[in-house]
Amino acid sequence: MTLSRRTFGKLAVGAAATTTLSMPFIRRASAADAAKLGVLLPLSGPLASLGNDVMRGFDLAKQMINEQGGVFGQDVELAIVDVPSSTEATSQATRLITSERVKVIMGSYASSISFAASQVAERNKVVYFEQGAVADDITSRGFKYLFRFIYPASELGGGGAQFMLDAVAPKLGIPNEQLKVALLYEDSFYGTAVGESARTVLEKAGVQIVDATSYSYKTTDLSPMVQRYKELQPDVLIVCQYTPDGILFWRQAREAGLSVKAMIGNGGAHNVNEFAEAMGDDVNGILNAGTSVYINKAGLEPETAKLFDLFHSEHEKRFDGRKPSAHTGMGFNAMWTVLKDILPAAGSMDTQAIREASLALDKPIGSTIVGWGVKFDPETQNNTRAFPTFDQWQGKQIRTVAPDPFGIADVKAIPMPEWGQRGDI
Amino acid sequence: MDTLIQLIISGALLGGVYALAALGLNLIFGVAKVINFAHGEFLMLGMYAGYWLMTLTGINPYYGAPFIAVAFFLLGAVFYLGIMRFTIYRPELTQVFVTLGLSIALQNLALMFWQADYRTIQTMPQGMSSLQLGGMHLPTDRVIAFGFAMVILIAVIIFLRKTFTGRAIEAVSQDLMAAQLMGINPQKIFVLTFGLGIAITGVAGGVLIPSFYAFPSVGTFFVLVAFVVVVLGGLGSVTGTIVGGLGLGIIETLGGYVAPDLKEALPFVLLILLLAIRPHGLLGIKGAEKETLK
Amino acid sequence: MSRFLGYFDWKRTDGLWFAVLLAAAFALPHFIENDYYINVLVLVFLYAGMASAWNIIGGMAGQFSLGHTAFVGIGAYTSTLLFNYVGVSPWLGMIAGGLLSMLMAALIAYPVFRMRGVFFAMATLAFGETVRILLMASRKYVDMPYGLSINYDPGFIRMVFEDRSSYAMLTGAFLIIVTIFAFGLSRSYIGSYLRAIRDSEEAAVASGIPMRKYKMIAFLISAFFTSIGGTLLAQYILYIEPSSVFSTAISIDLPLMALLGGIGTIAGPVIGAVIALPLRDILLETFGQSAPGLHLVIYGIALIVIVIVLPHGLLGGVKSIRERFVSRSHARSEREEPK
Amino acid sequence: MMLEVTSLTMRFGGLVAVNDVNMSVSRGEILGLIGPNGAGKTTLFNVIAGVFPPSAGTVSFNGNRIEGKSPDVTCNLGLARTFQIPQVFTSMTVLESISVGAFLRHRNFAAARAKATEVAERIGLGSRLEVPTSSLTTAERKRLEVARALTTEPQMILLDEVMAGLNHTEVNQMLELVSLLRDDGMTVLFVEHNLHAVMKICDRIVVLDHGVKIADGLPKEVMEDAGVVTAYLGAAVSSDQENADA
Repeated sequence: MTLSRRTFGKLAVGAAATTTLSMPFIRRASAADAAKLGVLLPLSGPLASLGNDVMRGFDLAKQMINEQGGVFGQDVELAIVDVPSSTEATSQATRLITSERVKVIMGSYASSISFAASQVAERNKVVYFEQGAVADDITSRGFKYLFRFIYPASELGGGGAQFMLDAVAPKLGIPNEQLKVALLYEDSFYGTAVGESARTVLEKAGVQIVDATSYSYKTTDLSPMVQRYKELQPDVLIVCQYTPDGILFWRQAREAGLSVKAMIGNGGAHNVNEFAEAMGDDVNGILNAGTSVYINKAGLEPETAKLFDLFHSEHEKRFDGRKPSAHTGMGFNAMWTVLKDILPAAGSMDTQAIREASLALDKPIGSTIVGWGVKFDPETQNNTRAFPTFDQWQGKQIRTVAPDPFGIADVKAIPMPEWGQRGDI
Repeated sequence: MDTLIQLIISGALLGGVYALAALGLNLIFGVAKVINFAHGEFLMLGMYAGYWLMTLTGINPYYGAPFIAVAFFLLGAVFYLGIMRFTIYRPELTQVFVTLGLSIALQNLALMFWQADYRTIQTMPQGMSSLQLGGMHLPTDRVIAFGFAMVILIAVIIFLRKTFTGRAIEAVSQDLMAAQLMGINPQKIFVLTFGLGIAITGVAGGVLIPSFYAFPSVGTFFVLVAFVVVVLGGLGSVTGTIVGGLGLGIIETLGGYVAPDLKEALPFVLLILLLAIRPHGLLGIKGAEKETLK
Repeated sequence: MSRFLGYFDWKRTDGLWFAVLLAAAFALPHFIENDYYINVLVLVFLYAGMASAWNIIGGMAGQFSLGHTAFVGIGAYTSTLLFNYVGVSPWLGMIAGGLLSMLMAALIAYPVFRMRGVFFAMATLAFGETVRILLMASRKYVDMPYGLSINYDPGFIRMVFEDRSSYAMLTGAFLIIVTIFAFGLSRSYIGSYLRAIRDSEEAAVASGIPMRKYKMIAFLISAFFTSIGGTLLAQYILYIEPSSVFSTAISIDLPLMALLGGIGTIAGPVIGAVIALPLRDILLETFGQSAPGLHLVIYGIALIVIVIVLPHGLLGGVKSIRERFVSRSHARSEREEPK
Repeated sequence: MMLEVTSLTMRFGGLVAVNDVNMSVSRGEILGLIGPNGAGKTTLFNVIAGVFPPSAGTVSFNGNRIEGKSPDVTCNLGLARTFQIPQVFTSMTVLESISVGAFLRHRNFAAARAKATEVAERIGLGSRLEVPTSSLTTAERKRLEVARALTTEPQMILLDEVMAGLNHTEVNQMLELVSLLRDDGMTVLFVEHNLHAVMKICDRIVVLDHGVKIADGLPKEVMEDAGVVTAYLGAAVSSDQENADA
């Protein structure tokens, strides 16, 4: 902090109250070129579950890199900030930049946090790597220092819908014009963005959209929606839900005996272990569009396949036997790529250099543990080699079914058997 | 027609959940005039209690309810003696922010101890998750929760009407000064009320976990609805809580069927409308809404 | 003019020191070069201003609203929508938002003013939630993205600034205007009326005060200024969405700040904001890295302790200490005086 | 007639608290409204003051119908009231508190304050102007009530048991205060339990029993009325200080 103290002294009386409280924030920047990265994630509050998943991925990557000697010959340091919502994001991004003096910020999983925080980074010419927020508009603002690893919502929702048309509908043997599809999504950023893009693809394909409904993920009851679908009898149900409402919905669907021929989730609840635990055997057969860390490693480059194994084993070792989730995988992937590829290529923590190194990065598909490659679009700075993968719960495990070469299983059990008879899938 | 009946049944069962979640709140609200913003967190703790009981000892929370009740009675007494005692004759704002502080602290303690994972248990064997009744589906866990709500309600009413202690609680809730003149020690009554209110809330959490999930901020999903139920039914009216809960559950389910997007707004719109027409709630004491709790 | 000035109580000059202090704080951003401190200052000014606005209905008139986020959200959304879709400058949008908030306040006033205390609080809480849900549901019919982001394109007309000290000036000016307004109000007969209503509605009405009218005046003024704060918040963060600007957290934070400083006083909400915001940041910085949630555990406990120890806020605490001191010295002097 | 009550009835559920009462007060008159506990005098008082609308009947003040009108409206018309249990503005000083009433006619701060000071002096609170109301004695609070009512510059004032809870000396002081009001030409309606006090000061007395008017006349006549004596003797033993009227 640099204050022109002489002038300041004149106003000391008036100002004292305000400043004394902020004094403890004073922090000296550490050695010039140590790789110190800011991390902005929702670690408490309603988004905490997946936020902490991402954090484990970041942490694991950092630990593994440091064990290999760090970056620029020094240990990597993370300045982690818990940002439960976008209101805190501006403040905390500013603090990371000015007080912690970070040149790179990694975030943030929630689109709203990403919107607010990346704007601060852009103003301060600090590089912001977004690992998991999907809102399309995040990268349509022409920002020069914002890079996104994950695919946007339109590709997730649209991809999921396309997958249904390509891989599921033929198995049902119903032509598109007669195929009845219902769309259900939670009404925050994630759900609406994904739901609306799925809708666009479905409309184009000419299927019958019998219902498109949103609801709040904080709800304690989804039985009216279940009842709606019992009435409308869609063939396929496409949903986009967070974990709590996902568990609630599928359990209530089971209780009410709602039977549809195929069910597709879009990330959120549908690729986390808690979902499988909550549903028991009945989780089997449910399809998911999203990212997976349970892909076929034969599709990965040899080097990456080794890292893939290491990621799984180290994760279980360091986090009490816990199996990694997709979000942990994405977090790991982003942090690993930044520390392993981008920063060494940049050679220093100079943001211009980091930016150029990022733009120059060219990793083919199959070179990261989630299957993606990395090549940032020079215009939008989105990762052009990220894509959703498609999974199905089989034997209470999530198994990738598409795209090639990452599938380890085939789509089974379409149309789905009744509830309670899905143990064998 | 079948759909309508099914919706009404689902709504009534949801109403049971709401009533159960709100009963303890109303008891404390009615007697000690404390708006407990940490109510949802006690419910959350009850859910975790049910969860751990099942995972660690294998005891189904339905059978374990008495243990939860005893433990949470003590927790409630500690809650009163350790914190709320200092706020009881204070302005309502003090109570709001003290309980709010507690809510923040408890939520994040749960986060520290148990992490942010969503935890669920299955109490019913495969295929028993719902009862079939003339073409209607009744989710077993919610039916049981509903049963708990009714039993607890009746027990509380009998306790308040028929026992000396219960009548003393009623007396304090209606007129603190008069009760004191009658030789009732309000401190003891408050400890008892908080114990009882929190015990009910704990049991509620315990029997709700089979049909929901436990995670640190799950309380926030329930607390606003619980407030709405209490105000709808009427401050200090135990029967009102059930009526309010059932009414809200059915209206919400029917409304949710017609316009899912507006489902979440229904409780609040209902609350504002009802208060505009009948400010004291459905079964509340007239004039209670004018009561400034200091 | 002189007739107008006659409405004010010129005898009581306390609060003047406070005005001086505020003016000094206003100059502060010029001397701080660290962006983060300016950021804290911006937020302190902004929240202090909104808490002061809340205080007009919540503190002065004693109507404990828990729904003020509705006005913050309406302000933020009105100006942002007007700017993004119609190109209206936020300077005008801010006023439009304020007027719309006043309209909403007037609409909700009839049902909610039938209640007091907890019931009023609950009804306003419900109001805040309802507005958010209605906004989200309306997206079905109106083509509007879930979140609105304001282009970072600095310019005075667009109310987007490159340097943060401009934001500090802006929010500082907002705080000063709200404070002056609240100060004037409290020193006029309206202020007396509001306090009378807060202390005893029966006696207030018996003194010829049309209670609804004055509650309404306070509510409308409060809604207007809170709404302006909403616009400023949007212009500062440059991104809004229903769950960020229509959040119960805001509804709770504003009264919390008023309470921490001293509810119903002019300086109280400002002092409260000066305590609460940096306290949270300090806790986050100190404990945020050790375990998720630890800083909030400490914050929650701190809140419990502070509120129990200082139920009337910092100002109330200072006052009671002073009173105890005065009454003791008073008692002493009485004893010493020969009768 | 300044105040005219015509066939006024007030029911609460099945209970008839006031039954078909006619009563009037003329300008400058001091009228006492008395009756044993439960006679309905507080109810009648509250209806006149506008706390709740009557079930039937009318109340007119200076020719304006005021039944069911909000108390602030009647106050504006020139009919002020006090409360049996003093309703003080706890966060204010005596002067501020009295000024609240003065603002009704004087929005100018200085003028309101001058008016308040003038009334306070007259009422005997002149030395207590800067004291917080919360530290006043019961007798002072009762005076404060009267002062606050008077600063609204009413033509008529309704006093609700201003003597209740006062000791002998304080009652006499209050009586002096009321005679002061009389000297000013103020019209007063007095609800009182303390018979002794009422006899001394009132021009005329109305007696209620079980919601019905049983006597109306000069203090002397009323005291000798057989009905009044039985009504009072029947109840007087058990209740001297309690004011728990319906």
